[in-house]
Amino acid sequence: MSAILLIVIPLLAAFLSILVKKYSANILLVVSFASVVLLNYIPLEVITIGGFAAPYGINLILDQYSLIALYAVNVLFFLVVAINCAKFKKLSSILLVALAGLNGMILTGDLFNLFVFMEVSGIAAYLMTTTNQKPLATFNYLVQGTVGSSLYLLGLILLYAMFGTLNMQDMAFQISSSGYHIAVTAFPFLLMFIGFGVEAKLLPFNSWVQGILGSSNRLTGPMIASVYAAAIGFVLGRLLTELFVFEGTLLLIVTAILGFSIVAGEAMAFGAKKVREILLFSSIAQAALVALVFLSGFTGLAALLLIANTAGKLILFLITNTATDQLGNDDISTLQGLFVNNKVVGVSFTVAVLNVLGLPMFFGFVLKMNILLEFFQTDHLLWPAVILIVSVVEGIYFIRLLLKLWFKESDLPQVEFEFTLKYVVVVVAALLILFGVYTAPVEQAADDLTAIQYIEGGNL
Amino acid sequence: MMLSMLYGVGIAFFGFVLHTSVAGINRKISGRLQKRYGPKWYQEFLDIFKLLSKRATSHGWIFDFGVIMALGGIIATAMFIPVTNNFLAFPDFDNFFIFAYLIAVGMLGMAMSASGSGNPLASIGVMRALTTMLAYDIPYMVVIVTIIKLTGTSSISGLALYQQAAGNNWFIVALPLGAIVAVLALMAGLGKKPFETYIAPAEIASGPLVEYGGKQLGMLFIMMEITHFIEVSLFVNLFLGGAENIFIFLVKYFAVYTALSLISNVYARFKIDQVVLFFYKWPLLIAIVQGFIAIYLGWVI
Amino acid sequence: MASIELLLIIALASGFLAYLLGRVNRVYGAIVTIVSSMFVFSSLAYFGFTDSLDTTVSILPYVTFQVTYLGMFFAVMITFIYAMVSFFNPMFIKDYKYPGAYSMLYILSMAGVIGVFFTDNFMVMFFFFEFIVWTSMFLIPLGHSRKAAVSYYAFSAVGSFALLFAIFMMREAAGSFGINAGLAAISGTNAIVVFILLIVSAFAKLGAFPLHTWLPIAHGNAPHPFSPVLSGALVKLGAFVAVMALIKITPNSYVIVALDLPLAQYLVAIFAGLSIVFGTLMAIRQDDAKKLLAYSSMSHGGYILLAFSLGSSIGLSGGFYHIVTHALATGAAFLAIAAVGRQTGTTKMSELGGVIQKMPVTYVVYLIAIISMAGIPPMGGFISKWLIFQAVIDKGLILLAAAVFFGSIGSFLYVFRPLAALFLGQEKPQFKGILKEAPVIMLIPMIVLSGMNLVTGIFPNIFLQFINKVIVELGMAPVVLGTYTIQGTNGILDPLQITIAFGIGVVIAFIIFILLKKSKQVGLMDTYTAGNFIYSEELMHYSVDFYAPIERLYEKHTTHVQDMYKSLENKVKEFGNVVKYFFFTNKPEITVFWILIIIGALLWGDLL
Amino acid sequence: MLQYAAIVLIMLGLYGILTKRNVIKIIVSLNILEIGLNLFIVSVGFVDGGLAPIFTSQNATNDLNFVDPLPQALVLTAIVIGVGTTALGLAIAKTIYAKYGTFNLDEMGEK
Amino acid sequence: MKNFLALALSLFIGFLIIMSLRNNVAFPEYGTVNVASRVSQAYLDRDVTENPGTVIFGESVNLESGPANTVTAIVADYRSFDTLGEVTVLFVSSLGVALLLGTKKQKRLEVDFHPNFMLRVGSRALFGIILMTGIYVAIHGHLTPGGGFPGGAMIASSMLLLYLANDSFRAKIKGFKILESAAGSAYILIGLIGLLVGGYFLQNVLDNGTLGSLFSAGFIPIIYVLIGLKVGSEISGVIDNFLTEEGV
Repeated sequence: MSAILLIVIPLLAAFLSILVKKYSANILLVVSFASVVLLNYIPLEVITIGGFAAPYGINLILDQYSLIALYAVNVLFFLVVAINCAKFKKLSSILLVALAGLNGMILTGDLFNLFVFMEVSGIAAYLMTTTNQKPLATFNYLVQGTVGSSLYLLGLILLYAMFGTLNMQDMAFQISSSGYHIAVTAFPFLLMFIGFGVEAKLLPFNSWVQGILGSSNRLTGPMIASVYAAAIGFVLGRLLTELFVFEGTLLLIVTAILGFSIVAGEAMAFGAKKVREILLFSSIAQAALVALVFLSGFTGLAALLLIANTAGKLILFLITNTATDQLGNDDISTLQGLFVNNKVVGVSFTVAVLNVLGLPMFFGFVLKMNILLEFFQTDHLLWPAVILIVSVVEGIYFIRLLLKLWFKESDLPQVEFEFTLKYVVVVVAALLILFGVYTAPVEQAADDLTAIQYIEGGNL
Repeated sequence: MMLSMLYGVGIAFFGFVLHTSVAGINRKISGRLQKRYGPKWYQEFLDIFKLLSKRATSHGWIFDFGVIMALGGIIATAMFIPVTNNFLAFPDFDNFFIFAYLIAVGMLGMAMSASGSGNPLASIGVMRALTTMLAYDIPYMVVIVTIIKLTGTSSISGLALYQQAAGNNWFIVALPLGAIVAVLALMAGLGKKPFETYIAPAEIASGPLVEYGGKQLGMLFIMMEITHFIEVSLFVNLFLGGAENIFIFLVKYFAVYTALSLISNVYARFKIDQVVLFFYKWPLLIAIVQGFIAIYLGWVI
Repeated sequence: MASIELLLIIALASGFLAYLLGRVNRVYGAIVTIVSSMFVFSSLAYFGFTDSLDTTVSILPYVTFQVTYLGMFFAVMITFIYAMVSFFNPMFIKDYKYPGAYSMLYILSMAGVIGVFFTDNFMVMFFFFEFIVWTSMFLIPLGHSRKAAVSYYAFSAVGSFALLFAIFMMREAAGSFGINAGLAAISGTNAIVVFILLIVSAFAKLGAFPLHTWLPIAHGNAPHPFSPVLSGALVKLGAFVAVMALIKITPNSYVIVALDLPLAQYLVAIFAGLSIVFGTLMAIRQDDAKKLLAYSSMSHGGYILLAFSLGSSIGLSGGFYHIVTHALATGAAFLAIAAVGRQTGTTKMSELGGVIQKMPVTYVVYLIAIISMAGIPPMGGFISKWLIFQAVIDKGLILLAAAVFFGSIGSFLYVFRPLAALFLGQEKPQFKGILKEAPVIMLIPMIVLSGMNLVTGIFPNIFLQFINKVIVELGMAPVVLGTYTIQGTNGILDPLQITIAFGIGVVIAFIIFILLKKSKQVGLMDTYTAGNFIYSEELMHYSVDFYAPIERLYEKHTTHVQDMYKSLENKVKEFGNVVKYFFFTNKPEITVFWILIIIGALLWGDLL
Repeated sequence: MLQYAAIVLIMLGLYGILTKRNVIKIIVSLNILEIGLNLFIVSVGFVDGGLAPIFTSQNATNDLNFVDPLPQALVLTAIVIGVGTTALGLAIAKTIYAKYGTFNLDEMGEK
Repeated sequence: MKNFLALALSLFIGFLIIMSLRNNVAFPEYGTVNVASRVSQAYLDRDVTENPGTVIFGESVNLESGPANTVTAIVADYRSFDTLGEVTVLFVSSLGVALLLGTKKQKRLEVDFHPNFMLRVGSRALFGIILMTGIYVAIHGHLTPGGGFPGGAMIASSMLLLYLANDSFRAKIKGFKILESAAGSAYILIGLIGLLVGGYFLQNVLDNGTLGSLFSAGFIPIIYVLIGLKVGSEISGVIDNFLTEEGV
C-alpha cells in the first residue's frame, strides 16, 4: 500500500465517474471512505514518483505530520460528504478531484507540485462555491485565489532562480548551506506566504471569505471552513516549519499580519449579527492563531489546534447551514431558540463552541494551555496576552450566541436535523470531549510531531 | 458581671433623669429668651408619665416590638457610658464603636416600628432620619478616628483620662477644627436646628413619630432622652476631657447642651438634601484636613 | 480520615447522578443537590476541624492536593452556603427550563470549589476556577435574563485570564506549577506584573470597583436560589486570589512611610474604598431587592479587599471574618428575598409591601441578616467591621476611614429600604389572601443561617481561633483572643457582654411595655393622614424612590462605569466594522491592494 | 530587460484587477498577470547564447550550452492551469451576466 | 485620478521589486544563469538514477529518460506527476464549465452572423489538416517542441473552427466525455502499471529506445497522445458549453 493511492484512487474515480453519473455519488462515498480506511494501512515513508529521487523527481512525504493531517482531512471530508452526497450529486466528480487535490497538497514534498495541487483543489473549491448561488462571491474567490497562487508561483520561481531546486527539503538545505544572508529570501518567502495567506484566510488577503462562507450551504460551509482550512493549515504549517525563515522586516510584517488577523477577526465576529458571519470571522482569527503557533515553532500543538478548530467548525457550520437552509436566513433572531427542541444537536454545537473557547474538559483547553505554556517558556509574553484578551471577546460573542440559540419562550424555529447529521455531530463532539479529558495521547502526539527531525532550515 | 450590668442600668436611668431635667431647664431658658415663661423644668417628666399612662393604639406586633427593641437598645448603649472617671459600669469595654453601632439598634427598632405602622409618612420620616445620619456621621467619625489614632485607644473613659493626664488639654482645644465638626454633628444628632428636619415638631406630620401615642410614644420619648444623654456625654468625654467627679460632669453636660440649644435657636431649617450637601462640603473637608494635619504633620495644639 | 480527592469524585459523580435522576423527576435531582452538598459540607467540616483531611488517594491524573487552613477556611464556608441554599432547590426546580442541568451544574460548581481551594497546583486550580465560572455561567441564564450570563462571563473571563497569565509567569519563575513554589519564586518587576494581574482577577471575581458592573446584573437575574451562592460563596473566590496577591507575594513597591504601607497595597485599598462608596451609593437607589443586595456585596467586597490590603494581622483577621459574616448575612438575606420572590413572583420593592403580615419568619430572618450586614451588634457583621476599623485606624488612613464609615452608615440606609418597602408597610391588595409563609423546607436553611449570624456575633472567638490558624499559616502574628474578648489595637471587645447588655435593655423595655396599659389593635389602614381620606393600600405605601433626596444628588453620575464598558464594547464593534469596511467587499481589488501595500512595505523596508 | 518587462506585465495585471470594474476585464487582467508571470519564469532559465534544450542532429550532445529546461516545463504546466482558471472564470462571468444582466461590478445590486 | 494612483502604486511596487532583484546577490542576472548549479543539469545529462556519461543524439540507448526534447523529458517523465495534476486542473475546469453552463436541453448560441456555404466546406477541409497537425504534434512531443498540450489545443481549435464556421454545428459531447474519461484513466493506469511493475508510480517501465527516434522514450508518446486527446476533448467540451445556451 502506498500513499500515492490516496491521490490516485480519487482521481481515477473522478475520471470514471463522469461516465456513470448515476452512481457518482456512491462512488464518491465509497472512495472517500476507502481513503479513510486506507490510511490505516500505509506505512510512513517517502515515496518517490517515477523512480527519480528527491530533488530531481517529485516525492511525497508521509511522515507523522502528514499522516495526522491526512487523517484529519480525510475523516472530515468523509463526514461532510456522507451528509451531503445525496444532495449534491452533480458535484461528485469535483469533490473527488478536491479530495485528490487536498491529499496531494498535504503529501507532496515538491514546491511546484504543491502549486499544482493547490490549483486543483482551489478550482474544485471555486466550483463547489457556485452552489451558493452567489456567482459574484465565487468570482471574487476565484480572482483572489488565482492572484494568490500566482504570487506563490512567482515566489517559488525566484527561489528556484536563486537556489536551483524545487524540492522543499532540498530548498531548505540549499538556503541554509548557500552562505547567502537570509535576507535574500525575504521577498520570495513573503510572496509565498501571501499566496497561502489568501487560501488560509489571513486578514488582508481574505475578502472572499465573507462572500463565500457568509452565504454557504451545507456542503460548502463545512467544506471550506473545515476541510479546506485543515488542509491549507497543515500545508502552511509544513512550509512555516520546514522552509520559511522569517527575519527582520519580514518577520515583523508576518507577525503583524497574524496578530492583526487574530485581533480584527475577533472584533469583527464581535460586531456580527449573523450566525455564519460570527463563525467565519472567528475562523479567520483561529486560522491566524494556528499560523502564529506554527510560526513560533510549536508544530505539534499547532497541528492539534488546527484539528480541534476545524472539527469544531465542521459541527458549527453543519448545524448552522442546515438550519439556515430550512429557515431562509441566518440572522441570530431567526435562529433564536433553535436548540430548545433539538437538544442533541444543541449540545454538540455547544461542545464545539466551548471547545473553541477552551473550556476545561474539552480538547481546546488542553491545547490552549499547552500553547500558552510554550509561549511563556520561550519568553514570549505578548502573544499570550493577545490570545487571552481576544479570548475574552471571543467568549462574549459565542456565549451571547449560545444563549440566544438555547433560550426562547415561544415561536420556536422548526428545523429538522436528519439522523446522519446528528450522528456525525455527536461523534465529533464526543471526540472533542474525549481528548479533553484523556489528554495523554494528545500530549504524546504533540511531542511526536514536534520531535520529527526536520532538515536544517525553516523556522525551527 | 451581673453587678456591672446593674450598674449600667443605673447609669442609663441616671442619664434619663439627667437629660430630661436638663432638657426641661433648657426649655425654660429658651422660653425666657423668647420673652415667655416657658414650662416647668420637670415638664418633660410630666409629659412622659402622662403618655405612659394613656391607652394607645397598636398597628401590629412589629409596631410594638420595634418600640421595645428601640428602648432596649438605647438602654444597653447607655449602660456603657462613662459618666465620670469612677462612675462607669464597664471600664475598658466602653469602646467608641460600641456606641456608634449599638445606638443603631435602637434607631433601627424605632425605624422598624415606624414603618410597621403602615403610615407612609412615617417611612418618609425614617428616610429623613437615616439620610441625616448618613450626612453627619461621616465627618464626625473621621474626627473620632483622628483622636483614636492620636491616643491609641478607643475606650471613651481612656480618652477622657488621656486628656486629663495631659494637663486637661482638651481635644476641643487641641483639635479645634475637629471640634467644630463634632459640634455640628452633635447638633444634627440631637435634632437641633438647622439639622432637625427629621424630628422637628413642626414636621411631625411626616416624621417617624407620626403614628405614635400613649405608651409607645412615651417609651420612645424615654429612648430619645437617653439617646441625647449618650450623645452629649460622648462629646463631654471626647472633647471636654471627661469628668473627675459628678459635679464637673454635670457642669460640662449642662454647658454643652445649653450652648447647643442656644445656638440652634438662631437658625432656620435645612432641607434633607441640603443637610447632606452641607455636611459633605465643609465639615467633611475640615474633618479630613484636621485628620491629616494631626496625624501626618503632628500639629496638635 | 477522609481524602479530599474522594470527596471531589463523590461530588462530581453525584452531579451526574443529579442529572440522571433529574431526568426522571426534576425534584429528585434537586434532592440529590441537598444530600450531596450537605454531605460534602459536613465531611469537610468534620474532618477539617479534626485535622484529619488527607491527600492520600490519588485517582485523578495530574490532580494533587494539599490541606491548608486557608483553603479549608474557604472551602468549608462556601460549601456551607451551598448546603444551606440547596434546600431551596426542590421548591424552585419546577421553574427552570432545564432542571436536570440545573441540579448537575449546581453540584459540579460545588465540586469545583473543593478543587480550587485544596489543590497545590496552579494549573489544577485554574482548571477548577474555570470550571466554577462555566458551571455557574450556565446556571445564571436559567433565571431571568440571558444578558446576565454574558456579562458574568465577560468579567469572570477577565478575572480568570488575568489569573492564568499570572500563573504562567509564576511558573516561569518557579519552573513548576506548584502554588507555594510559584508564589515564593516571583520577584522583581515580574512580581509587580503578577501582583497587578492577581489583583485584577480578585477585583473581577469580587466585583470590586471598577470591575463591578456584572455583579448587579448577574446576582439580580440569576435564579433565586443561585443568587445567594453567587454572592455569599463564589464571589469569595476573589478574596482567595486577593490573599495570594496581597499577602503571599511582595512586589518591590515604594513604601509610603507616613502610612507604613507599600504603594501597591495602598492603591488596592483606595480601589477597595471606592468599591465601598460606590456600592453603597448604588445600593441605596436600587428598586430590585436582589440588585440592592448585589451592590451591597460589592461594597462588602470592598471591605474584604481593604482589610487584606492593610497587611496587619488584625486586618487580615477582620477580612477573613468579614468573609464569613457577610456570606452568612447575604446568604440569609438573599434566601429571604428568594422566598418572597417565590411566593409573590417579584422581588421589586415597588411592587411589594406588607409581606411581613404573612411571612413573619422570613421577615425575622431578613431582619437578623441586615442587622449583621449593617454591622450592628449583636450580629457577626459588627465583629468583623470592628476588626476592620481597628486595622484602618491603626494605619491612620483618614480617607479610607471616611469611606469605610460611609459604607457602614450607608448600609443602614440600603438594608432598611427592603425592610420598610417590601416587608413592612401596607399589604398590597393583589397578594392578600394568596400569600403564604414559605414552606418549611425553605425555612430550615434560613433559620440555620440566622442562628449562625447570631453565633458569629456572640461567640466570634470560635471562628476567630480558626482564623488565627489561617493567619499564622500566612506568616503573621495571631490576634490576641480571650475567652470571650477580642483584643484590638486600640481597644478590647466583649461581644458576649454587649449581647447581655442588649438583652437586659430589651427585658427592661419589655417589662415597661407589659406593665403599661394594653394597646388597642387597629389595622394598618387606620392611620393618621392629615385629614385626607386615603382608601387605597397602594397610595398608603411608600416604596418608590425611597431615598429621593439623597438619590437626587448623584443620580446623574451612576452610569459612568457602565457607559465606559458600553463604549468599550462599541469601540470593539466599531473596530470590527472598520476592518470589515476596509478589508471585506465583494470586489477583488481590496485583496490586491493590500498585497501591493504589504509587498511595498517589505521592499521599502529592505531597500531603505 | 526581459525580466523587468515581465514584472511590469505582472504589475499591469495587478493594476487591472485593482481598477477595472468589468468582470471580463478583470479576467483579462488576470491573464496579463499570468502571462507576465510565465514570461518571468522562462526568463529565469535563459542563458546567454543558450540553445533550446532539445537534442537534435545539430545539437547532439549534452555538453552544449543549453538553456535551463526546467522553467520551460514549469511554464507549460502554469499555462495550462491558467487556461483552466480562465475558462472557469469566463463561465462564472457568464452566470454573473445571467443573474445581473451586466458585467460591471458597480452596477450589481448585491451586497 | 484613482486609476492613476493605482497605476503609480503598481508601477512603483514593480520598480521596488526590480530594484530588490537587482540588489539581490543570490538572484542571477538575466542570461547569466549557471545551469550546472541547478537540478536541471541532471535532466540534461540524464544522470538522475544512472550515469550515462555523454548523451549523444541518435546514439545513446535506453537512457533513464528517452525523449530528445529535454523539456518533454521533464514534463512527461521526471515531473510527470505535475502533468497529471495539470490534466486534472483542466479536467475539473471543463467539468466546472459544464456544470455552470450546461443544462439538459441546449441549443447553439444565436449570433447575427451566418456563415456561407464556402466557409462551411472550406473549414471542413481545414479541420482535417489541423486535426492531423495536432495529433502529429502530440505524437512527436518527445522529439520536437510541442507535445500533448499544444497538440490537444490544436485538436480543440479544429473543433472550434467547425463551431465557428457552422452556426448549427454541435459536437457529440457524450463522445468527448468518454474520450476524456478514458484518456485520463489510461494515464493513471499507466502510472499504476509503473507502480506495479517498477515499484514507483508513473515509472516508465517500457524500453526507452534510442535517443531521437520516434519509437523511443517508452510511455511518453503514449502519454502525450492521451493528454492530447484528453485536452482536445476537454477544450472542445468547454467550447461547446460556451457556444450553447439553454433552449431546444
